[in-house]
Amino acid sequence: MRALFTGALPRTVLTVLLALVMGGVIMQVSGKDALNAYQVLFNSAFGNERALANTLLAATPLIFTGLATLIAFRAGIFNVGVEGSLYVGAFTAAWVGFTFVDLPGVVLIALAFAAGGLVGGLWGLIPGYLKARLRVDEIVTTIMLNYVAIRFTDYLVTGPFFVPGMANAMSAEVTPQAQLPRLVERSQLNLSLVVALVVFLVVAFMLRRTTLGYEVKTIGSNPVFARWIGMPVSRTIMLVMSISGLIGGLAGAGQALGVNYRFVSGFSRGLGFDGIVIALLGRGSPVGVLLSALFLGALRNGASTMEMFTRIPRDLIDIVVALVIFFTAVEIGFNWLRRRRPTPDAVPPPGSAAEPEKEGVRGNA
Amino acid sequence: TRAQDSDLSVALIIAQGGLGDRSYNDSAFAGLTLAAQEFGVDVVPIESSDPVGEGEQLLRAAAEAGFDLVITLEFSHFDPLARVAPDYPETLFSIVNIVVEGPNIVSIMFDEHTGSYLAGALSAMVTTDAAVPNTNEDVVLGAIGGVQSSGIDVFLDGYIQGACAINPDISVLVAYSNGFGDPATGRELALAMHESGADVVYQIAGGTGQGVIEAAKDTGFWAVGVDSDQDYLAPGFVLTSMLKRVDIAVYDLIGRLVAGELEGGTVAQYGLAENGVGISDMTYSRHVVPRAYTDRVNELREGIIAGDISVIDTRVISEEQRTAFYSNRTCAGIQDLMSSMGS
Amino acid sequence: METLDLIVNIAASTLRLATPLILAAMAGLLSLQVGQVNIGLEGMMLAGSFAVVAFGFWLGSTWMGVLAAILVGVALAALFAFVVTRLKANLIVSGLALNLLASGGTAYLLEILFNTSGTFSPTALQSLPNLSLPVLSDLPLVGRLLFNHSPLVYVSWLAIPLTALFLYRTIPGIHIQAIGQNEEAARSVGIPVRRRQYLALMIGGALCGLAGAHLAVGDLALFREDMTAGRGFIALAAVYFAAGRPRLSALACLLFGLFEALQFRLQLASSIPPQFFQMLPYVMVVITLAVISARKEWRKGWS
Amino acid sequence: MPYLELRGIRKTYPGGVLANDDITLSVEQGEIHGLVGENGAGKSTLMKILYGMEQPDHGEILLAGRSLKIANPHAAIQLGIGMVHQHFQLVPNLTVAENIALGAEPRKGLFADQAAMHSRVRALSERFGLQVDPAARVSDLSVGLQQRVEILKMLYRDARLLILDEPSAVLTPQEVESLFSVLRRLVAEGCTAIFITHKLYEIMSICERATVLRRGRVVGSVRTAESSPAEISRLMVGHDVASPQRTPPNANPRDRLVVRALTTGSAHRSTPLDFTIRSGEILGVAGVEGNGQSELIEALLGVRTGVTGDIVLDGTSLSRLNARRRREKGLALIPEDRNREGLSRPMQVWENLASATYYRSARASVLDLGGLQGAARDLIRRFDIRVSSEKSAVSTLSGGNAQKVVIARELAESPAVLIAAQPTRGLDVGAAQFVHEQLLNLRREGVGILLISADLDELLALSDRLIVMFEGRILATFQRDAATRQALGLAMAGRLESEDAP
Ligand SMILES: Nc1ncnc2c1ncn2[C@@H]1O[C@H](COP(=O)(O)OP(=O)(O)OP(=O)(O)O)[C@@H](O)[C@H]1O
Ligand SMILES: Nc1ncnc2c1ncn2[C@@H]1O[C@H](COP(=O)(O)OP(=O)(O)OP(=O)(O)O)[C@@H](O)[C@H]1O
Ligand SMILES: [Mg+2]
Ligand SMILES: [Mg+2]
Repeated sequence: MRALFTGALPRTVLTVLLALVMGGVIMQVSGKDALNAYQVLFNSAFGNERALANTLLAATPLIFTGLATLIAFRAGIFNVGVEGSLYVGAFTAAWVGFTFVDLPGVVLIALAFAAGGLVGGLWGLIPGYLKARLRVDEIVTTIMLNYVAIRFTDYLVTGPFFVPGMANAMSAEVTPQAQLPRLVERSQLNLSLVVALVVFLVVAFMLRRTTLGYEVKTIGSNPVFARWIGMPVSRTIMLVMSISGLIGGLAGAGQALGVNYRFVSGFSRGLGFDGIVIALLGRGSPVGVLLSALFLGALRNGASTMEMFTRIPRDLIDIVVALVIFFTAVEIGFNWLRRRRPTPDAVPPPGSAAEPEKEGVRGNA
Repeated sequence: TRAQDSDLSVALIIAQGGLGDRSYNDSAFAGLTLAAQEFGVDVVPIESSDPVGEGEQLLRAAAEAGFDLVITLEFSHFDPLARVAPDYPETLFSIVNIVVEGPNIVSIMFDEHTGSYLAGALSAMVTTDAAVPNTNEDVVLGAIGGVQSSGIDVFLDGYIQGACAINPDISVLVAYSNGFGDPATGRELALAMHESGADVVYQIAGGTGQGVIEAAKDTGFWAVGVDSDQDYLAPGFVLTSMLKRVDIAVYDLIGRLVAGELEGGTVAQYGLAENGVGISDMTYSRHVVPRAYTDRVNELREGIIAGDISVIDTRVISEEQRTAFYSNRTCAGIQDLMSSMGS
Repeated sequence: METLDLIVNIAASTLRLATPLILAAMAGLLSLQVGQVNIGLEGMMLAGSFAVVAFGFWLGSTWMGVLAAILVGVALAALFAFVVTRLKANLIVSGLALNLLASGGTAYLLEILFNTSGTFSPTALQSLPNLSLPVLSDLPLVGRLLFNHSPLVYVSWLAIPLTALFLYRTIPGIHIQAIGQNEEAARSVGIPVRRRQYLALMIGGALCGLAGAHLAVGDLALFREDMTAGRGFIALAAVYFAAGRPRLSALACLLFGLFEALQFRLQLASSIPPQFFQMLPYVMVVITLAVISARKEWRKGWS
Repeated sequence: MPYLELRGIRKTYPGGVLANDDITLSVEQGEIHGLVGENGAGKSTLMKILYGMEQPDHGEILLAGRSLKIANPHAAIQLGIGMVHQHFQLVPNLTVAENIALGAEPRKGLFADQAAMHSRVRALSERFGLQVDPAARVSDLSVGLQQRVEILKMLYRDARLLILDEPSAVLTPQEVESLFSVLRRLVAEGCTAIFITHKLYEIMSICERATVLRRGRVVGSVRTAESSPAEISRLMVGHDVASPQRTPPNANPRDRLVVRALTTGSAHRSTPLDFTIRSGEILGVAGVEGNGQSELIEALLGVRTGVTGDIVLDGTSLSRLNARRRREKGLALIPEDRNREGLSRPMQVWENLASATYYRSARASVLDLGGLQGAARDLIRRFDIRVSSEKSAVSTLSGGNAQKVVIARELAESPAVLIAAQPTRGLDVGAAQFVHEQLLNLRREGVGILLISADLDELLALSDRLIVMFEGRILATFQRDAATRQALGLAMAGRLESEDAP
């Protein structure tokens, strides 16, 4: 899976170029100057220090959610619920940030991240428990719980934590010392990038070198075997879902403390779902996740400035982005997730895998 | 539309919901285009897929692109604006729906509650009048908000106040569609209200509101439009529209910019008096609504302008008052609220 | 009488709300059964919604629009099938990309074809006329409940047994099951695997087209950006909920519609914060699922 | 002129494995032709080529004298070639009839003609004495019945040339016998068969001729009448294969595993199980698959809920412990289905070898990679596992070598009690002999062994005592010398010969 460095990288680059060309053609036929458009896109993504900073800014939450999704994938769990953890995490962090206003910044920030991660983790534990103990398919529960998280946080800021005079539902502002320090002048790029990178290192190490990582890999590749050999399968599944949720929660905390300085109802435009794309584009390797997060971040950041200077409508950029993802999807025609499906009679839970080989291919990224 | 007579340039940052909401954003954009033609200024609408998250980036990018005036329609930009504006003293900024302090910031406020009050009053008058088509004997109105937030509630509460002013026994059903982009849900919600007796339904729900109006059209009751004149969307089924003339505000703003009179650190208040809010001309419903009603609405309008009638802006009530009122969002509740304000 | 009335209203509302879900769920379960889970339902529906409005407007006939929606759905499904079966693209990413493509694409076409954005509701365009049968539709309650819906509602009812029949009784259907459960086995008896996968996915595309069409012109007559509002995912959840069985999937969709219909009315009836009612459908799904599985678990021991 | 002729077949898999190397063999009309060879010798590959599932790099196939290009299974079926795959190719949720007719369903309009399907299947199973309920779901069938379905699948397509890839590996003696009688009947009706097996007596009893493969080449072709198992196995492995030597049983044995009133909460009305395994004793468990053996294994290992009764190992009760603790107490297991329960095929060999003990050497839950890989290299050497490196994936190992990985792991920590379930299933004679030696060594060292096998010869050769499981209970117990193939066979079928019943 270190594929990105061995031969696969050039291929990836090639397909991305192909996609960009396709997008260019579309722009041309609809009478836009594609070349110029891409120029702007590139410049506003990498052109100068601040452009780069903004790209990193856009990439930061994606790194989190990508890793959160990845670690679940590794255990053969398809966690669509990172979005939900992101919301509850964001609110919790914001709550800490505007409640314990007397604490010194360092403590407060640490506390806010911790709290956000904790609550995100607990949120992830719900589907984790249901899957591990009751074998409830996590795809359904996580999709459902996302909606719940979004509605519930919305309730919190329109009810108990209502702030008068706000046209949109949002929490109070987090106290200044809880607002994450910025890394670059006049860019919102902030400390949460560092946190993201730390999480990246931890996850990478965890997966490669620790007993947990080893158990995750085994369960992901053959849950039946894992239990027969004496691994704590249920516990690991719950643990993994919690960690996944925890990372999602950290992502939310980062956005709340570093970008919006509050919890804004419905603030995430599917950052959690981007995590799925990224984990897959990253071929299930942490490094891959890092790279694809940067890639998507650059695309997003570039796009938002692009539409400002080339009169190219946002939607067209969405199309281009979609094309890139599409082509990359084609290029990464590896099948460990294509196999993930319930045998049409009973959704195969971990431990009762009907087809270990297939189950095996699933998690083995 | 680069024009010789002015080399000023204006950026308009579009709010959530985006262009095509046929209300808030579109209305502002109309004002922008008009201004572009009239004054020959260079105008650029800026849409973002994530206006909330990218707030600061958008503002900075716009400022650095050298626009003379940067107007943001996105409410949540008040935080970033306060941070960004000082870095660009040469640029004028303007934000709608909230006051942001700053020497180079012009805030634009609307009295949505007074406009909605008039709509509520009119609705209350027709709902019991058998002479008016598509009404029933029930003393029930409906109001649908896109999401629950005081920005939306100020419309709903103004509407309720107007209705109660006409008929203290009236009940106004309130619901939230939870999103601005889902007409199908809007339709079902409106139907549910109609089933429980509401024959006039006020929608403050953007694209979701489209469904409300459609429901009114094919089930035969009245919808009330919002922000821009939506009467034409279903002639004969939209009683009126509560106009929030963002177009006028934007147009004025640019006008004053061109005239060199635009002062930072000011607040432009748009109420009934300024025709910043009000109700539509009822092009398609005028002939079926008794003259007396529209006259009464005009009296109320005068009364509010004169200050004889006070309409509560629920954005600025205290925490206790709010909790009290929202646990009992009825005419009685309004009464209590009023008395608590009075004291 | 009052309560009976209410019940009928809720039931009717449930049926309307469930219709697009059911159609999409049938599509979803076909893709699941053939082993090519389709996350792109949402996108296909949205494309259908756009197509029905655009073509209905151009051709001056809503029914022609519906036809177009079906074709567009099928075309997208064919593209999806090509990408995932022939090019061996990753299922999930392709699905998500398809959704993005549909979302951006429809919005963009709205821009360049009708130079409007957000909503497109040409006055010329009529929504599909509700069924009205001489006597039946005028029956007091039953009429309102059963004989007064938009045509595609009935299509969705039809789709359920037809899907079951197709899947369990027809030869292609049996092959589709075989491929989904043991592709190798299907190959080894010379079943044209890829052709069957195309078939399943393209039927799904047609159903999604219908689902989208119903959203746009079933009761309304307009297209709104992203008007599918996540229904594709709800449908998919229903399919997983039912482990790919047609009738159970439909039931799940109806349940969801019911909770939705209830939450609308509960909002009007009480001063409890609306979000709680809005959560209701999703929470109920999770709880139901948990209970079902719990009972299953007690019955059989682990192995 | 031979009925089937393969000339100079060569096949290299992507990844460079030379699976078939210039293979030439001929099969006469109406013959049952044996194909034998070590794991990974290339048997399945050759048959997959014949069945159009793989394409040869070169070489030609002549059927009844005509040179053919077999592009895919469909073409093969058209030519009257049928194949029973080593790994069954069935669709669990379809009925028996649907599986048999799959791809060739009688149609009635748009629909599959279920009635016709069922009657044809019934007719077939009547004709060849392959009783099976057409309406049953395949997922509910025992392995033996599943194989019947596979055979019926061929017959349904009126195959004239039948390929059977290790069909007997999973069958009980009775089932093997009925399989053979079916084959004989088919041949009598003019069919021709190619029969792959690792069991030489089967070759001797049913095949006229046998071709032996080694490392992808033909190393000999013999007339069974004029040959002997010894000769064939010599050809297969390249050297003589001595049959394992049993030492006399332990003089003063102690109880190692005591099982009391064990119920597994299985589908069977589970009657409590009681048995004891003493040190240096191999307790054989005979029985048709699906008579409670799997449940017993799961119960002993502790991966099953709803288990009651007591399991005592060397005086300590395991009943309350989870699988890991039980293993730590000295319980070891060679599972029935190595690919499902014994290995993680995508993972590397060293990872599979370490899977039982990885956590012990971990410091602060950080794996001791160096140590684990070193240990793996030792085991690979000790158990002579044929693999390029400890880092290669188990999925690329032949069954025999895969099994060695399991055994190496389970024996690494000298166990107190070993559960060996189908330990030589699908293994070639060489590999099987290796396993048998390992078991006997353990026995010598005083380990208590529970040997669960469908292979009676294996049971008879190794066991000190035998129990027969039938419908979840222990139907009979035999002392080594009292046990005969026939008596066991009857007991497995649920019938007790009143006289020598214990
Ligand atoms: N799909 C494949 N890809 C790569 N190598 C393969 C593949 N299938 C088989 N091989 C290799 O080809 C060789 C021959 O495999 P084959 O299946 O023919 O052996 P076999 O004689 O059937 O062994 P067994 O008795 O275990 O079934 C083995 O080394 C195996 O690893
Ligand atoms: N994709 C593959 N790559 C490498 N080797 C393979 C592949 N597929 C199968 N093999 C090997 O081919 C050989 C025969 O494969 P097959 O599935 O016929 O038998 P098996 O079950 O693996 O071994 P056995 O039948 O002896 O238990 C095995 O060694 C198997 O590991
Ligand atoms: Mg009325
Ligand atoms: Mg083989």
